[in-house]
Amino acid sequence: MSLIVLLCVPLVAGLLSLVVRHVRALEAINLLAFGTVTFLAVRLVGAVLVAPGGVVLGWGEFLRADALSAWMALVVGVVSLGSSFYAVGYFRRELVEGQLTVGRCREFYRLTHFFATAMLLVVLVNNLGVMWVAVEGTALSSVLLVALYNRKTSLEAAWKYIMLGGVGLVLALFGTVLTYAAALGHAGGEALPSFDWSSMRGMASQLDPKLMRLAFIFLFVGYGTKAGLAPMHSWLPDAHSEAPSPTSAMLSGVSLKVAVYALLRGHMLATACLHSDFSRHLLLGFGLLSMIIAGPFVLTQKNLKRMLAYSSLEHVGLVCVGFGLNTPLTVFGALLHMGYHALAKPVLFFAAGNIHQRYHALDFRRLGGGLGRTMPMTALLLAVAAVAISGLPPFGLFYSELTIFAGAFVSHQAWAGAVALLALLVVFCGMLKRFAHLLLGRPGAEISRESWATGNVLAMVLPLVVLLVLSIWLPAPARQLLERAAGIIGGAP
Amino acid sequence: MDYPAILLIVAACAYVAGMAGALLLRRVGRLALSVGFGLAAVGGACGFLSGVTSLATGQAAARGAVTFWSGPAPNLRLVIQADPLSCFFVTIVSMLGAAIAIYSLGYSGAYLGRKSVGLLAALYNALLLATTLTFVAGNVWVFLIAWEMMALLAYGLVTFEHEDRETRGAAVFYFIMSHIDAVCVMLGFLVLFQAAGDFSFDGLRGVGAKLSSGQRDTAFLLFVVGFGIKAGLVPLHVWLPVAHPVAPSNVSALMSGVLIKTGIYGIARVCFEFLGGPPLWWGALLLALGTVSAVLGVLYALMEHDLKRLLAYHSIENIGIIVMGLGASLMFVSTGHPVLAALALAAALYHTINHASFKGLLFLGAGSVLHATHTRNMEEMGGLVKRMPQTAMLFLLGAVAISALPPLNGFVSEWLTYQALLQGFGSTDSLLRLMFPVGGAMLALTGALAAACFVKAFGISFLAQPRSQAAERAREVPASMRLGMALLAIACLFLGLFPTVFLGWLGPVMNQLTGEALAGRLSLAGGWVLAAPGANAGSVSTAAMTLFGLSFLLVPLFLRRMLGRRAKTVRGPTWDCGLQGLTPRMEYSATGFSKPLRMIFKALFRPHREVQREYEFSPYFARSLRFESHVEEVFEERIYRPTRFWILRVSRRVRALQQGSLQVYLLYIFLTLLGLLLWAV
Amino acid sequence: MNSSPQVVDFAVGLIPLLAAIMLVLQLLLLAQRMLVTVIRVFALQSLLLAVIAGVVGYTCHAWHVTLVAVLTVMGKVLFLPWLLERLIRRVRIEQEISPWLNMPASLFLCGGLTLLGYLVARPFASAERVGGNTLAVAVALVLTGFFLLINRRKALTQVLALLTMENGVMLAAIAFSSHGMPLVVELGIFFDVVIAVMVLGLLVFRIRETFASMDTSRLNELKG
Amino acid sequence: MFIHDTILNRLKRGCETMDYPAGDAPALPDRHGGGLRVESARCAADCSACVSVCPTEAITRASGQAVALDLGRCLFCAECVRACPDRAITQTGDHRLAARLREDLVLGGTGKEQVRLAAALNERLRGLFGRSLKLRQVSAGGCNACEADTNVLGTIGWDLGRFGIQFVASPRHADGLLITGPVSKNMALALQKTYAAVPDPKIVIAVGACAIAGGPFVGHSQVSDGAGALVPVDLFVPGCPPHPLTILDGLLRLLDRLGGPSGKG
Amino acid sequence: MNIDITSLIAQTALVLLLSPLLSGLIASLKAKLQNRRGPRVWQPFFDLIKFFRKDMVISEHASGVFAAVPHVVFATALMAGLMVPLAWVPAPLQLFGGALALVGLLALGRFFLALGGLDPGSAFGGMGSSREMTISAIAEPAMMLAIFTAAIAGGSTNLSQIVMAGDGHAGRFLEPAHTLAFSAMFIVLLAETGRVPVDNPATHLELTMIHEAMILEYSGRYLAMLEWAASMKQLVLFGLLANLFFPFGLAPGMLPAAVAQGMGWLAIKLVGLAVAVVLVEFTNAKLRLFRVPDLLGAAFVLATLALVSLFLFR
Repeated sequence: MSLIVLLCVPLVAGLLSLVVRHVRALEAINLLAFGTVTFLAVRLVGAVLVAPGGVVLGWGEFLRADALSAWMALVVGVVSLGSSFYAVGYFRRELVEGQLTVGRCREFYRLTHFFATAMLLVVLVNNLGVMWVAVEGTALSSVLLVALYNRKTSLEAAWKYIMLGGVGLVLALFGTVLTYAAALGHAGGEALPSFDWSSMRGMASQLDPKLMRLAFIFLFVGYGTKAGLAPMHSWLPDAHSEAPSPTSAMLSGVSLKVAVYALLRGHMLATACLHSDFSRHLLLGFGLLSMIIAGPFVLTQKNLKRMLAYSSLEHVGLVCVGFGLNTPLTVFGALLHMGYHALAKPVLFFAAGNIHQRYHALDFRRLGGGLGRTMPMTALLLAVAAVAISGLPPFGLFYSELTIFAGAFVSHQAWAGAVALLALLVVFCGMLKRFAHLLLGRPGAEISRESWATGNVLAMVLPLVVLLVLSIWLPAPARQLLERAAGIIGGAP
Repeated sequence: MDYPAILLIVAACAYVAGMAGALLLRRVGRLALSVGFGLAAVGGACGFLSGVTSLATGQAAARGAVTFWSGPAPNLRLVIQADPLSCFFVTIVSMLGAAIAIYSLGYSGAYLGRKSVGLLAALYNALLLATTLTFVAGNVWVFLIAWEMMALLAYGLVTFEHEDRETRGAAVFYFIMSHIDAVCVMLGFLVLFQAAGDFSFDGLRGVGAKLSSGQRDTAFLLFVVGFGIKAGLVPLHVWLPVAHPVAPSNVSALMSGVLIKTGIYGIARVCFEFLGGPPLWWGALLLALGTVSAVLGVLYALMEHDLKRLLAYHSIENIGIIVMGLGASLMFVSTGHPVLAALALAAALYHTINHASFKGLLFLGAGSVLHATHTRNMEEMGGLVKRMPQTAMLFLLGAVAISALPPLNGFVSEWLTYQALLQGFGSTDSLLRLMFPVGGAMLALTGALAAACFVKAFGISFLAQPRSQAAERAREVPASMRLGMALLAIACLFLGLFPTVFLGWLGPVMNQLTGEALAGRLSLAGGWVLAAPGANAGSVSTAAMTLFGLSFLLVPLFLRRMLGRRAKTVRGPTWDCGLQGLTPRMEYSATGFSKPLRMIFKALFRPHREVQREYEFSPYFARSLRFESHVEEVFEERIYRPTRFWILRVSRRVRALQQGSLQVYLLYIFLTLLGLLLWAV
Repeated sequence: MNSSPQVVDFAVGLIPLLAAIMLVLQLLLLAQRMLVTVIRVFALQSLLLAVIAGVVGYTCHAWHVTLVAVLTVMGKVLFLPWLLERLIRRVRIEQEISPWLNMPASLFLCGGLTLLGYLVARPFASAERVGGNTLAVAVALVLTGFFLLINRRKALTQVLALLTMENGVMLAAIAFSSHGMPLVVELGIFFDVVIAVMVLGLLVFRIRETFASMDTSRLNELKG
Repeated sequence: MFIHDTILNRLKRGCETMDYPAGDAPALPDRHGGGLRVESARCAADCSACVSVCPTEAITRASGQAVALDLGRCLFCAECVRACPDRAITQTGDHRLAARLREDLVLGGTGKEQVRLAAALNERLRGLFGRSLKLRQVSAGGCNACEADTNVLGTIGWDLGRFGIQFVASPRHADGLLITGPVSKNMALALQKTYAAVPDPKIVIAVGACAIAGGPFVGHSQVSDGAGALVPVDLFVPGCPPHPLTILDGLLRLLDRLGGPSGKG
Repeated sequence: MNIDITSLIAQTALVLLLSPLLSGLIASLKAKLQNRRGPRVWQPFFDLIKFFRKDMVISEHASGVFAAVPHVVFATALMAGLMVPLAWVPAPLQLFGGALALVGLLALGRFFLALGGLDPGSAFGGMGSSREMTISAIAEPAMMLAIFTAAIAGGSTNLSQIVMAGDGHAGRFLEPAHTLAFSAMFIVLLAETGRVPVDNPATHLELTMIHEAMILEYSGRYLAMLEWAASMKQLVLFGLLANLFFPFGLAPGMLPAAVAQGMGWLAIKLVGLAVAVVLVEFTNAKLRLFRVPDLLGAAFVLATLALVSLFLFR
């Protein structure tokens, strides 16, 4: 029952926002919707831990939430809540400065709801086909968000986003069809009872290995493009830097991870069916490739948001490496890393949004230095978030990274851990150099005093506080959830 | 009850309170200053007492690990283990922390109007806490967390005066190098973790035996690189003379005195405890690295005329000496001579605390000079001894100590190192034993060059006439700064005159690392004389030297009473061959002083000098003359700059991957798909 | 209504033929310059797909496959082409500019891709329910559609290339299972395609507004 | 082998220092007529033949008074000896010319026919410098003749070192100044500064006519007519330049090293 | 503490009185070789006494350090004197310092002497200090290696111990290690005491001085203390060289007869060394400053060979 409610809340909010015209009301709907979504997600986590067999079913077999999807739902809820808080202040100032028309703001609020609904559908649906439809839904709803500003660059970004995403999803569809075909091979010609992931997972060993292998390749390239893995990542920096900040926070924070979730479903089937490291090696290889490619781009980056986008590319790469190594320790680390990254990255994008609104530029040369002097609060939060994202101790990312590397070394895949660690180091150096010269020193351009909307403060301070708390004290249920999710990915049913 | 443990907890609480207090009161500059640094001093004092009592009473050896908190990751637990080695290093960090905190009460007054002093005090407290945590870490998690926090906080402090670009650049370079060494150390521990399966130090103890020799050597090399960068061993030292001078002086004192010692702590902990029986070449490598660092460190220091850069290079030299001791000790452990190993280790550890005290004193001295004259350039100083007598005397005491001259502590630790190197000659029969005496000779060269360098540093900065307006107007620094320096001076005197006392306290540490406590074998005649172990080996007593030295002064006094009763003293101009009179510009400058050595070591320095002459009709009647000479920093020019250049060049080349055309991006996906299809089918 | 064996094998024989025609249409698309004809060729291809679906539905008494066929006709043959042509009329552009790879080279490459399609599909011949090598044609359609997407520079042509790839995938779906995929999946896919085309149309229109041309090679400001 | 032969040669030659204060003094060269002896009694009443012929007006004869020959200004050119009709001024061939007081150098008065030999230093100074006297040589614009002759004393023949007398580089180490040259305007300040730089108790020795009274440049605007104008002089050694024997005799007499057995103490 | 008071006082007196005598001896020997009678052997005593009775002129720019320097230099030189076994073994302060302490004390004296040179602010003092520190820095490794060779042969850094160990077999100094170490130490001796090939003590040219330049500004009793300390340092090094490499003839205890014999042997050795030094001075001119490192480099090579030969031939 709770799954349907969880899905319907954002859907209804979306439909409602189609009708409502007043921006203030839209903001309220937005906050309310995502507040309830997060609350329901937390309840879902509780329900999953208690539920028999660790699975909560909804609407018959159609919706299914195991530990992994509950964790993803929670991440979706938190990031959407954060960006909605920030969106309030952000869009009010955009309207005041005339950067956007009221119509565009309405468009933002409406599309965000559909974007969130699609993402929740991806994580909660049981049927692989419908999961593909949901991922397609996320793509469609977010492309117009990217093109919100309707400038030359945002249209270019949107077009590339939809074209590359479209191609990826067509290949993913082909993969899904092939998976279905692999299952058909067993069922003797008549229609398969259900294309649900749980049943597929059950009879995975009887799937046709050759077909499954081909299917996983298409699934990997398809969902890999949506997840922004290395050679297919070209749309990521453009889309994340051109989208309005709340959207790029959601894109970077959670939409990449949702695509990785979809990829994981395929990976679990392939591992169960092929009993070989085929899919694991793909994940590991492309994950490392993403981390290595992110390095040079961050080192010589000229634009703040593009640098944050490449940082997301690197973190997704690390998560894939974690899943690619496929030992309980590394998978636990990867899941934990997803959560921490989802808390830290949005704050960076919100800060970038503030800077963009104040300086009307994102190019480091034009921003100059002395941000600490002109926008002290944003500078402080940016600094703290930067420390968190580069994996320095007080914040959780350091623990999750070290867990992944420890798992790599124990499972005698030391070289993978070493390469990943060096890639992290390169990105760290690039980001440190940029942030140091941005935050410190004497301010270049003359900027008006910084004015603070309550929404902004909440959106930026709250996630960091939560991150710090979670870094120090991980509540027992959360740990149990992650262990069970790791079990699911690792191989237990 | 275990008093040292309580004191340690009190110290930690003091630091946290200091940090919080300084941050809360940061609006009220002076209050934040006194609260922050006051509590830091209290914390330091408690830490010092805890370290000393636990070493002296031997409680440290008995104490086990204590688990406080378990974090999100599976085996992440906060484990604190104050064994003798940790207590020794906690003593150092606390002693220096307290002295510098008192000094900072006066020093950071200069920042009151300009900068947020509360932030400085808070970061200072946090850095002390992180460093103490690094030393008492019980498992790899806590060690790495504290290690990275230390690097982050030190970065915050180094970039405190971030107005000028050079400071920011230096701070970024420092943080990158710190992070590189953190990565190396992490990789090293991960290699160990492979065999140990558990992150706690107890689990890791002696795990080297379980590793294959290839893995053990990789782990060792990773640790040497990682801790080498932090300590500032020569090929990896380039960040030190860049970062320390730009930091506020009290911070650079703390960094030079303690932060680079975390590298030494790491090497000691890993090589002696975790990696099991070391092969001979490990010790030889450390000894060689130490020797090279010592000689090159002091040679480059000689060429500096920026006071703080000079002291930073000297940190490299002294670290070299410490690592020589460690290297020798490792060689003795591998050839099975525990007594000699303990002696070499005692020399190294004793030099660690000595260096912390006199280097801290010298940096605080340099800070006082900077506070009074607002310049670090020795060419613009001079005549400060008459304007800042106490600071000058304290700086002189530090200079004598660092040049390893008899009555003070530098001499004692180098004497111990010499004894270890000398007796090492007979310890093995492989050709490597020649390294000991040659190392001794290089140590002698280093000591003499250090003496030359500090004659220059003290002579040119403090003596003769002031060479600039700033030096002319210099006034003595406030009392708290002098008190801070005086504390360190007292430490130098105590460590110098009564070495046997502290060496006795080092017993448990040596017992922990080399299994031989040398209890009492180092002191003769009731602790007045320091003796090397072994039958009628050499012995020295700085206290007796001082006493006899003073008594010998009676001879000239007696002769003056006898012969020169009516002799009076007249003050007259310095003898100037009858010219109009000596002007300050005619005095010997720092560059001039080091000129002979620059000529002798020309091959290393490759000096470039440039004279620009402005004249109307004939070059011999120049209107103005500009002379500029600089020394080439080999490692920076030959290794670091090209690496940086090539990395950025390749990155720019890779950027071309994302040059905007949608077709190319689609082609990437297409090729990936084709590649996978061909590979998989 | 039980169909006699002849009818069944007649139908079975018909499907590969139709698939082959779809592939030919695809190659035709490659050579096309006029946008309007490109849309019509796509409509024809979708019609063929619908016919195949209808034949399979009829022969195997799978009512939901026929429903899909009907939907395909309504959507891809009628509605989408109408929508795109309306767009062309408002934007008043007709000509496709020179592609990235000249004609003979691209044709040769498409031949190669078709070959690769057959190579990939060969081991699964046994798994096919319908017709000899419809799976091979489907894979070929997808790969050539992909190449077409890369080759063309006009925004609208890229949309159509994407849709042909989607046709290829639907063909594969039909090829594998005489009963097609579960209805909810089919419907989901169909509606997604429709919404996708509408969104793409909107974007093409906006690009045409701001860039005064549909040439996507102009879109290269975001670098590095 | 080079070193071997040199050492053998040196050993063969033995000690070549003269044994002067013990033995007899080396003979003066014939050109050097030694000291002057002025017997004013033998001068004719108004004869002033010698006054006009003296290049540095060393000889003065006020009307009705005895002739006065100032040895300090005399260049020992012996013109007056030749010019004096009745041999009132004669060369005595005596090398002992150094005098402690400026007045002792003025000959001609009754009882002052010849230079009054220099007296030794007072008890305290002799006690101090008796066996160790370090001098700082100041050449105040001289023509280097007196410097050369002072230098000769350092050679192995004269060997000033054996008496404990030594020339040092820094005035701080010195016990006295040995001044040569007429103290030109440029060197006046230098001389005063050098004098100030020497620690007390110190002595000053003026060697040569220039140092005593300006020598051939007496009265010139750029010259301050000898060291006496600037610093208190303890010993005057007349001559232009004075023979090394005269300088040595002056020095030894000053330190009272001449009387008793050779080089006592 | 078991210090032999009589040996302490005796050796103090011996060092204080013997050192000026040694300088006087060297000066008169040099004079004899120059075929002149030269100053009496007691001349340094007269100079010292005179300087003690004279006033002092101190530069106005000089600070407290200027006044402290002579005391430190004097005390360290005398202390070093008491650590070296001269006429009898063991040396009075041998418990409180061995070879390394001796090197350290001499270094401390040199450190303060250099500061004294810099304090008045005259260019000569600065030049002297800079050159003195450079030369001693280059000489230090050679000296340390030579001492190491003797210490390794004798088994300890305690000088008395080395001498006693070496006393047994007279043929010891014929071994290659010892001859090489002796020659290296002899070159270092020339550099440390500022004899001709490195530095000319009797020169008047301030620009060529090294040791003298630093004490240009000193006068009166400070100058006396510095001169005395310089000659004591010379005696220490001569004694070290003599007894370390020719360890025979030292009186075992404080019996008057043995002491007299010891003094005799000491005199012979010192005169021998003095003659050697004077011969070197007599046959060499002063080296250019930048040729001195080559000379000291040669000393370092000799010392290394000594060390290696100790290892090879034993």
